[in-house]
Amino acid sequence: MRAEVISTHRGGVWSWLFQRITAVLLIVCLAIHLIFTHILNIGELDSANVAARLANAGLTAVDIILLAAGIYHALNGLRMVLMDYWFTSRTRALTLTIVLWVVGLAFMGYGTWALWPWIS
Amino acid sequence: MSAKPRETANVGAGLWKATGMWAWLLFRISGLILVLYLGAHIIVTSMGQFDKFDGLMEFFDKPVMVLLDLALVVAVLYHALNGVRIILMDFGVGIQRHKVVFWSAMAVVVICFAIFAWVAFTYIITGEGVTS
Amino acid sequence: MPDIKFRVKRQDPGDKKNPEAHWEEYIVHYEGDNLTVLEGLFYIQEKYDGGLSFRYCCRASICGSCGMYINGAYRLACQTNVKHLDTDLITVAPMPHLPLVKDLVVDMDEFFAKYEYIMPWLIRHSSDPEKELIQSPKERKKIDMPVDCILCGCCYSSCPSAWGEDNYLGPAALLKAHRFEVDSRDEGGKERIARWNNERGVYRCHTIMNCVEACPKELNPTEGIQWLKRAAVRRKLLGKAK
Amino acid sequence: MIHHDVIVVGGGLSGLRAAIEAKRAGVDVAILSQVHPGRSHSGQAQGGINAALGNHPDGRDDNREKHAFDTVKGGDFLVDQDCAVQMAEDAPRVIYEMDHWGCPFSRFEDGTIAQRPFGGAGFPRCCYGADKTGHYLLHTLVEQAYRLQVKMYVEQYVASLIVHEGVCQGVVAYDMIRGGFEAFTANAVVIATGGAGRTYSNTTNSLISTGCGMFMAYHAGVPLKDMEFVQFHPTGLYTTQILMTEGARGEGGYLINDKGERFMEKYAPKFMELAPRDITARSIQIEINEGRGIGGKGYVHLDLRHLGAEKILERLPGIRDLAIHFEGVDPIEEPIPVVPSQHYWMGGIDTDVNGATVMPGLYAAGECACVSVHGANRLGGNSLLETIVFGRRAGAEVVRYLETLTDRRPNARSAFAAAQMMEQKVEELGVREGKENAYELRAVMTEVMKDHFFLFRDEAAMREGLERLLQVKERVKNINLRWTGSVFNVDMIRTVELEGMVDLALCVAVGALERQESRGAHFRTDYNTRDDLNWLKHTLAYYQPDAAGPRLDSKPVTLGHFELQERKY
Ligand SMILES: Cc1cc2nc3c(=O)[nH]c(=O)nc-3n(C[C@H](O)[C@H](O)[C@H](O)COP(=O)(O)OP(=O)(O)OC[C@H]3O[C@@H](n4cnc5c(N)ncnc54)[C@H](O)[C@@H]3O)c2cc1C
Ligand code: HEM
Ligand code: SF4
Ligand code: F3S
Ligand code: FES
Repeated sequence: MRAEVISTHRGGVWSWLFQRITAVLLIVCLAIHLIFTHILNIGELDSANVAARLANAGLTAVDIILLAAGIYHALNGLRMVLMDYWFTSRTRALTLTIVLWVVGLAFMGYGTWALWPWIS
Repeated sequence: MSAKPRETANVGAGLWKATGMWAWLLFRISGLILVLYLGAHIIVTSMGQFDKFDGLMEFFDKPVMVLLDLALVVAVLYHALNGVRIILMDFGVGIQRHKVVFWSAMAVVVICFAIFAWVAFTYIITGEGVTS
Repeated sequence: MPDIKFRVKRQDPGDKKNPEAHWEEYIVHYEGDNLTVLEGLFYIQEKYDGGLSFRYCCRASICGSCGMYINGAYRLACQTNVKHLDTDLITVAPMPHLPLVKDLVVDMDEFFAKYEYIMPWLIRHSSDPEKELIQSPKERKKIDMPVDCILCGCCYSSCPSAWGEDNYLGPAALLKAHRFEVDSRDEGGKERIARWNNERGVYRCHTIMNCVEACPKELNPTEGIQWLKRAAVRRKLLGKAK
Repeated sequence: MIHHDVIVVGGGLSGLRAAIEAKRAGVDVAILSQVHPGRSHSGQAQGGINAALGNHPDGRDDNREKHAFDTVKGGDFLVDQDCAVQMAEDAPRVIYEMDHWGCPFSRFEDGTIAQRPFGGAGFPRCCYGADKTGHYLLHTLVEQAYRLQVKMYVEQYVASLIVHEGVCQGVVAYDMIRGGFEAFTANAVVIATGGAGRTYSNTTNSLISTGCGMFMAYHAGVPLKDMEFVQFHPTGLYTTQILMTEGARGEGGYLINDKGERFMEKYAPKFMELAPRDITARSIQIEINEGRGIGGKGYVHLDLRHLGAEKILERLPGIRDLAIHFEGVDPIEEPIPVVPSQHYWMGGIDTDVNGATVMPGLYAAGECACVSVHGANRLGGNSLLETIVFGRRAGAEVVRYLETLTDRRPNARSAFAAAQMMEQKVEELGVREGKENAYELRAVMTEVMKDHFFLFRDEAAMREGLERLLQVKERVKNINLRWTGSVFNVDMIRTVELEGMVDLALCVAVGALERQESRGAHFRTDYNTRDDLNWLKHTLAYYQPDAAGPRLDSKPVTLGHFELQERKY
């Protein structure tokens, strides 16, 4: 019976929960980010402008949270989608998860590195 | 017979006519678009490291790009508000009347989008931001 | 008295000569002002084609045999009065996205395998009292909705998460899990939770709501599934079983 | 060929309960059922199941003795009293067991199982789960069967018994999903295939209640008991005969005629609407026959409106749905048009109190069996009880029987031959030259039963009916099968069934003609009183392969617990 395939899967509550938590973080931080970066500064985005904004510690924190939450949410979301289609078995799902974690951490590092010169 | 013509069994909407189905499909698509965008966004932002940032920004300030930006805003808004609906349902809110909640969320999408569009078109037409 | 046209999707995969799906049309004649789709199918079987296969049993919308895709929606054939479809063309197809046996009969083996998999029975560890287990009306009310499920499979067929080669447990099985998890008499939290609290269980539900739309008993499997998700979180964070 | 120690035919309440009992004793048991067990006819039962639990405030004085007495009196004293006592005795225990297994009974405020008044009972003793009691009970047992890993062969239509030297050794079944006949051998077979309501055209029964088990046993030489006693329920929906449970009256519903009278006053002043079913059904029919049906038509009203929306929604939600979907009437706003309809088969395979038949290795339980706890008229809520009590007893008895066996190897040759015979039979049906149409004949038969063997019976009408049935039996031989495909051949099943159903109909007809008295559900206008001197006995019908009808015999009724008395309500 194919139903038995399911029995190899365990857990999932954390990824589900963090998807929600990051979503809530995202909606708050994204609103701030969009308003400050895009609405208020439309057409005037340049490095000076961004630097000025990021000099504000609060807004920097927002961007860092945004980065972390965004990456987690995006990649976990991607994982959820992919697990519906091909990554159904336990082994495939596990491989996918590991790969995505690596990609995620890499992006996180890269993104922080990218933000660094603005902040310092 | 005293029988009044009456709606019988639950005559659900059927597969491709159901609101929830489209809501989910669009949600999934918008999510994927956002994933791609996020990747691009991080890379673009990192250009600050290579002193290409301002050049890129000028490129993005072109009206065409602003229109594309608007499309992105739709995706974000849709995803965000439908996401809120989903989180509400996770708390057990609105499961009985998910369609009502969905359309309310869509109304918020439209309102937010109108604001964004106003800002954007002001810029496209006048070349200036609303705040400046 | 009135005539009505039935368009029925026919397919006999075992028929060497014509294994493909095709539509056939029949005129069904009836008297009085009531004809259910199931009666129409019997009429076709009796008058035109004895080879038409479909499931039936109670003809009173309680056994769950006759779930079909009628005029583009999930319905129980026995519960659907043609008069209420407001059309003179009735299209009848088997429930989509399930393996076909013949004509309107689909293979439900996997549906029941998944049902069995989530341990749909009351699990008890303490010894039973001499009399009944006390359950207040308030506690009983919590299972009002899920106990009415007739296992017709409409929701399972309608759920995109369960389509294809996916092993998603599906709304019906999860609703059953909910039915027992909320039952005040059940003590099986520990055993059962691993069955549904996983990536092929509740987390594969993306709250698409097709199941709610499809259920001919007007149940709400999503409500049960969401309850389970919350229960899992509660258990993880607070260590509380119920 | 597949072998199991015990094969249970039928996945209704009785079959499941028997299988569970045997399985719990460690026996290898398999269920064969025409539909998934969870779809069995039992799931349609609405009202409730009787047991003297004494949970109801008005029922504190209730006890098992009184339950047994009500049963015996309700059955017009044709009940085997020791069996009725046994059933009432077992009742509370099996109900508590169902509760421990998770059956979602409705509850009283104090958390005990809720009970409601039911027809013919002196106390409110009918345990219920809203108006879907059968559905809840059935699903509970299905769940237990899954838990115990009872092997279930689903969608296997059992067509005949394998009998070797007078001992039952298995069954032959048609695999509806894969096609073809297969022999299932066993050391014991329990038949639990339910009633034969579909021999009547106006029945509340499900479409598969065709009495397969009864005629299989009958054809194998086992006698059928008390077949002339067929219960007619007072309240089936006017157009579809879908049941409106007795619980609707138990909750306080009225029966109203065209003049707006609660006419039950005339017929059962004390019990009113809650008189036993035979009496209530006849009263309704008299009203209709005398022109007091609503608008002069053939139905009366079941009025629930005064109960109020809240009570209807809580206690009778299923009834409301059925009335809306199938009759277009919302009981909260309108009265429901109802007619008496065939409902229950009191007769059946003759068994003892443990489900054993005269044939070694063959057992029966549930509606297809006649232990005789219902006698001439079953009380509402007693048949669900019967299925569980006697299913359990049959399961236990089978285990005892297996222990007595020394040779456990069934005869393979007999089994093979039996399967081959079925195959040939169907093949022959397909190539037969006949021009009769199975559906037409079925319609004729069911109409005859409705017209001639319904609530009121008399010699002349029944003779005519019998004549017509014999004609049908003759014509059945010329049926040819129109579709011979192997997978899910409903056409074939319905054709094969018909032959047996005609035999059952003949048992009813012959038995009813023979019994010159009125007792319970069997009411003759030409002999309208009970005659204990000549007729306080069970009828037995034996199959005669060479004759059209059955050979009748009789058997005494077991008395000894309760005095005979006139039946007044
Ligand atoms: C509408 C309605 C309401 C009722 N309400 C009540 C009530 O409130 N209270 C009460 O006490 N009683 C009630 N009854 C009566 C009661 O439901 C039945 O008597 C009882 O359910 C019979 O159960 P069973 O197990 O004997 O058979 P069933 O439930 O009829 O089961 C028969 C089983 O046998 C199988 N089967 C049949 N033929 C074959 C074959 N040839 N091969 C393989 N399998 C076969 C079927 O698939 C099925 O699984 C009601 C009956 C009806 C019709
Ligand atoms: C703005 C606030 C956001 C909210 C409230 C939000 C909310 C959610 C929620 C609740 C889910 C889970 C859906 C489920 O479990 O079925 C989800 C999934 C997802 N999100 Fe977001 N999200 C937001 C922003 C984003 C962003 C910025 C991205 C991309 C970078 C993104 C990408 C995704 C993806 C790919 C999925 C998976 C979609 C699917 O399974 O169909 N989301 N989102
Ligand atoms: S939840 Fe509804 S649709 Fe799904 S199996 Fe149960 S009754 Fe059918
Ligand atoms: S359709 Fe499927 S995804 Fe969830 S809400 Fe229903 S189970
Ligand atoms: S035949 Fe039972 S639900 Fe339709």
